[in-house]
Amino acid sequence: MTATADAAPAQQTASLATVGLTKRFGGVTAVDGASVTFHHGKVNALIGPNGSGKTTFFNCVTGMIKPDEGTVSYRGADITGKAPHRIARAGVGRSFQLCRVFPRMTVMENMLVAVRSTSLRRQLASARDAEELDRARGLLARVGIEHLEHSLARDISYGQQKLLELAGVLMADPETIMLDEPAGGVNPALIDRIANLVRSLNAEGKTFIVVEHNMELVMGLSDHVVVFDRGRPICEGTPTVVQSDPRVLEAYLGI
Amino acid sequence: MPSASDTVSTTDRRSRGSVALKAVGLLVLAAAVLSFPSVAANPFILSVGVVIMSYAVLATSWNFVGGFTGYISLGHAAYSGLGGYATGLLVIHTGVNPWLGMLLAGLAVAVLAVPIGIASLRVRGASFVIVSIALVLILLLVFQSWGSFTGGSNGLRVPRPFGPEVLRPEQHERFFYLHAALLAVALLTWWLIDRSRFGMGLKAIREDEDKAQALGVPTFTYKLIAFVVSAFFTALGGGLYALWFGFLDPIFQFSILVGSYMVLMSLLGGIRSLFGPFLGAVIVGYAVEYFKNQYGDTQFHLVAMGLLLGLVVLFMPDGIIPAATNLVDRFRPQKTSIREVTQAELAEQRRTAGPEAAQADQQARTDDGTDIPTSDSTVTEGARS
Amino acid sequence: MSLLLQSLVLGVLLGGLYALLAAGLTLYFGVMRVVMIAHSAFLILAAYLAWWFTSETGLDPLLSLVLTVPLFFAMGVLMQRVLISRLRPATLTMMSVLLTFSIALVIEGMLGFAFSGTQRRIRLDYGGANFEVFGANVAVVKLIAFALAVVSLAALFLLMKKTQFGQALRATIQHPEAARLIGINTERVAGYGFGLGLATAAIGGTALALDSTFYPSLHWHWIGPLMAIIVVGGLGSIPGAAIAAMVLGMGQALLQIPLGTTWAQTFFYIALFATLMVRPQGFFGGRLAQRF
Amino acid sequence: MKTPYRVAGLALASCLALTACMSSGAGGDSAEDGDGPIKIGISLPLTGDFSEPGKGVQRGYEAWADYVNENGGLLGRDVELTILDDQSNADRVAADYEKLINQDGVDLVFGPFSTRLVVPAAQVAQDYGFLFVEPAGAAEEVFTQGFDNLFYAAPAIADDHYDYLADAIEALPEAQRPKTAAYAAMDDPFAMGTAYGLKSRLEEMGVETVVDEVYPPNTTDFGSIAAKIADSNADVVVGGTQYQDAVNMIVALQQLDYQPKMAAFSTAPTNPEFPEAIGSKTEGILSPTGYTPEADYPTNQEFVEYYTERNGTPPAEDEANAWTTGQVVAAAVEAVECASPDPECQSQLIDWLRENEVETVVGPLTWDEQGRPEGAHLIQQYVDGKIRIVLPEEAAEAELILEKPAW
Repeated sequence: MTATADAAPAQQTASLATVGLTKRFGGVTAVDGASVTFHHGKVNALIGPNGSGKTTFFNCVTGMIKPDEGTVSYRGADITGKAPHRIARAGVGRSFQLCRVFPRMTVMENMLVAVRSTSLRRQLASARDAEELDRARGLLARVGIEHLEHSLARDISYGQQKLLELAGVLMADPETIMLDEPAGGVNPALIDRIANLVRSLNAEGKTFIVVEHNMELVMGLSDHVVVFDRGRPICEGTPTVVQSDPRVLEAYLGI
Repeated sequence: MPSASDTVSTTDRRSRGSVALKAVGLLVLAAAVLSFPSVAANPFILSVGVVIMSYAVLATSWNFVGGFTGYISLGHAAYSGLGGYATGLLVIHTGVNPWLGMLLAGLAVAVLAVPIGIASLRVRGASFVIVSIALVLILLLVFQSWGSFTGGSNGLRVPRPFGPEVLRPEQHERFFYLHAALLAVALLTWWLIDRSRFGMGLKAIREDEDKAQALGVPTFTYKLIAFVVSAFFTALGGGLYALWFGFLDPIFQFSILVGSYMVLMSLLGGIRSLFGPFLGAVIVGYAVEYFKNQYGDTQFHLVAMGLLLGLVVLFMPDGIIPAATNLVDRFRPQKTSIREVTQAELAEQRRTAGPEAAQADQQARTDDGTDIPTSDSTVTEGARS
Repeated sequence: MSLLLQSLVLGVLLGGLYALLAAGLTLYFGVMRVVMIAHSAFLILAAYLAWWFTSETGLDPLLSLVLTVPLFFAMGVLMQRVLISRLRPATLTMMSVLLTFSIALVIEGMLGFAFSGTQRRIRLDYGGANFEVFGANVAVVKLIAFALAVVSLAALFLLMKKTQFGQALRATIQHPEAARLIGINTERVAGYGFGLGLATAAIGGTALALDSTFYPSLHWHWIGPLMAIIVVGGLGSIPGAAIAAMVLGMGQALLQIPLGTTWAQTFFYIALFATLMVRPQGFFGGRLAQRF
Repeated sequence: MKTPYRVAGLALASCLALTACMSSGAGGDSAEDGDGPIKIGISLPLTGDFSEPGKGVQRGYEAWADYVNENGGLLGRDVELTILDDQSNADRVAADYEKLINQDGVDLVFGPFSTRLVVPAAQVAQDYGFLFVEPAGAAEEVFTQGFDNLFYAAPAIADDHYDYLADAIEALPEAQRPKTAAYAAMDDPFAMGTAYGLKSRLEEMGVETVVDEVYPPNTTDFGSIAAKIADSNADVVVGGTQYQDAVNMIVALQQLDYQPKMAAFSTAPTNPEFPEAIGSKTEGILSPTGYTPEADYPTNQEFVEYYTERNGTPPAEDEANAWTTGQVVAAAVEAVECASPDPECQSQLIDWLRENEVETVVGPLTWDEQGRPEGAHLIQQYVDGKIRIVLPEEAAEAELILEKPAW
């Protein structure tokens, strides 16, 4: 991974960071005092066995769920408990586990949902202005589904929906993109394609935080890996460091 | 489908053709509506026309919230009733010009809709429906009991906006055009929202609220605005009806059945279509008259309405217009088909777009086969790793 | 003072009936995320069946429960299987409202068709019977209705707490996906949950028929207060619904003294609005309301 | 969204065509009348909340039409009723009269049932210049709306229903008069009118009002209202009731062991099912009525005989009011010798009724400027298990019981 030269100093600064984040559901503590820092300008990965609280953590960070304790900050600003759309407009885009698109809207309409500015005039103007359409077509072309522009999102294949979701997130022009299991349920060829997209976007300065199960993908893609178990990080570092950590093996193999 | 080389111009050609088509369609529709009073055989038919236009206004107004956001309100009679009463009371107590009174009433109801919207839209789904029904019931109680102000169960006579020299058939005709004008304004507003970014956000809320919010859509604010706009137009519709009908009785104004008619009409015509509620209003309004003629003095109309609503919900939740559109499209050359772009064209396109995309193209074709259910049904974690 | 006591007694008796009916309504929501508008229409249907049973056989209306409870249970299971489960999950909450609304209309229309719009009342020999407790009169019929409600609620509670089916039901209410993962057939549980809900409507309707008149369109006046109760109690929470029902029922009875009947009825709706403004997840209930 | 315009347009066009067809058959053929039947248009609540009394009115109208036709018709022509169902809905009732007048081309209209429906219906009739005689809009509010075509075909408006009872109480020595009274009335113009009419009379006499409750028409639980009345222990209880609310209230009062000295309820006690419904504890209950089959007005006996033979049961108040409506309109028609929608004819009918007295089954009727009848209701009471007329004395079948036995 080569970041652009001028982004180099920023690589050491925090992107999203949590301190003591905790979320309980009834008697179950899904996230248990997690303090995690993701690095700006890098591809960060969050891994962990099933039920280790990754998705809950993810949802707390993006504002979908209100954490019970702890703080979340983005680029130094506190965003704990803020509404998802505020976090989104602060520059954090996200995809969903199992991929969510707007099924009865066309691919192009899916692209036009993202809100970059809430100025009244902009909101009341036509959604289909030329500039916006061009941007959308450019992004669709980049993920390789521009030929589906007029199809309903529910009519395209699952893989294409995944690509559409990513392109839709990019429409908001986020500086940080959180992907929840981008490789889940798709074939190996598409995984490669998504990996390539992540790499090239990262090269343009986008920060990534990827929750993933697919070890191969994670190890090949990430600069920084955080391993989750029982609702908290147990280890972090470069892929090589993490791979050789005994705690990780224990957590994964249940020894 | 635009080919790779002239995307912009083909799109233009397509839209120009469709604009012309739409313009003709719109003119025909407008002509049909405007000529109705002269076609109507007698004042009764004309009065049925007024009622249907009133239904159309109410259903279209309902559709600002129901169609855009997918939040089903069973209690929109609350806003039409409030609009009617507010208009009547303003005219009676302040002597204000009736048309101004109607507008003021609409604004007042819109203001009132803000706290109601906040209470009912803060939580998703079920609470909204519950509040919508509760609101009708509470307003019925209040307007019935507060006799000194609202006329209570005696009802409220609303003075006529036109003098006694304007005979009843003439009144019907004027109110038919007034309703048509209000409908046109509501439709225009709906259309403007539909094409705006705001509208895109609302439709995204209807499809997947979490996802919309994650893309930066301020969902609560958007829903609230749509709701207030809807209440405003519904109140205007109620006010106009009150001025025409001239008598308000709380039992019939704040009736859940009236609200459910709005839902049935919109749903039947198609809540995602501009003219869906209008079409639904025409069909239901006509059917109501027909059933009453045929099955006169039985409770059959309730059963019929219940069955119709149930069937629409189960088998045609998108309504007639989308269903008909699909049918029409099927008999047409498949101009919007995905397949029309040849592989050669695509490859060409990709080459110009860069090596990364070309590579992606290969995979796009391979993964066309992967067909994982895309509904919100839950695939559990076990499938991976 | 005696008026206060009398109103309190009436409020408790009324609250018990509300509790039973609201328990059913909140149960549907729990297992299916369905707002069952037709609940009170079934209530009136049960009342009519009890009346019809009594006028045909001359037997006590309470005996009609032997027939109506299993019948309603079966109807509930059938309704869930045949109708509700057809709806797309994404739009389930909204579309189920419309579907159950249409069922309510059909029931109302059919009742009007079969029994006309005339108000009916079961005439009981013990209809006016009463006894005195600490200066307050307790009507025998109201006490019977209350006892029915208490017994049914207790049975429901035991079923939920002690049986395997009850555990499956609770698991489905709390976390349907997790319940599926541990091997619970949530579809079937939801069907039975629906059946149970309708069975409470059968009991509630019979209890209602003991001491008041009913007519086909009466259900509209029940559904409002019942929905207010389940929101205040927290959607999906049966104990919450029961407690809220008691509190609101007694509140209504007491408020009637200074405010009169009409304004006292608005109490339910004011409680509903206040709950949604202050604590949308309800006062006694779970976290379900947050998301639905 | 490409085709909706055309779809909607097409649908609208086809509807227009259908409408045109629907309307072409009927309508507008009343101009050349003279020998055809006289068509009378009526809208009644045959379904919905008012369907029970609505059907009673329907039976009365139909019996009247049959009777007229069997006896030579009106102006030598048969009468033909067109009865539409308004579903107890105010919007519908207006549409019905609109249809009757414009499309069905009726010559005359008769009124619907219930105050709630009379006002919107009367408006339509007034706008088309039709005479509007109605059998059931008794509330004072009906007559203050400025209608100049409206006549109520019954002896008295709601507020005056208890006049004879009030007179009787006033005639008592001071010491024997009741001291306190409790009122509970349904929130309905008619029901409230009756109770408040008596209330204002009693208050003038110095009877203290200790409870004054108004309940919504949908109320079925009367526990709390009964608790208030019982707690007040009022000497008199007055119910402004329709039917079932009276039954529910009486049972609730019995449940609380409240024993008033006098109990008066409107409408319900005159219903034949009433004693059955409250378990025969009816003794002493008072009720005003505008009609009794026993009355010896000239045409009444014939009405009762004809009706009983036709329907198997003697007529009740609703049937009688419908019949009375027919009699009133018929009298006007015979007098001015016209029956057509022509405004000239209709205004002659209206003018004639303003000036003249009509002999009916509920007694001779005259009206004031607003159409209020200027008579009074009889007072009935359950005496020895049967409902009897007790006031006024000249019509009494039994003696008024002043001290109501326990129920």
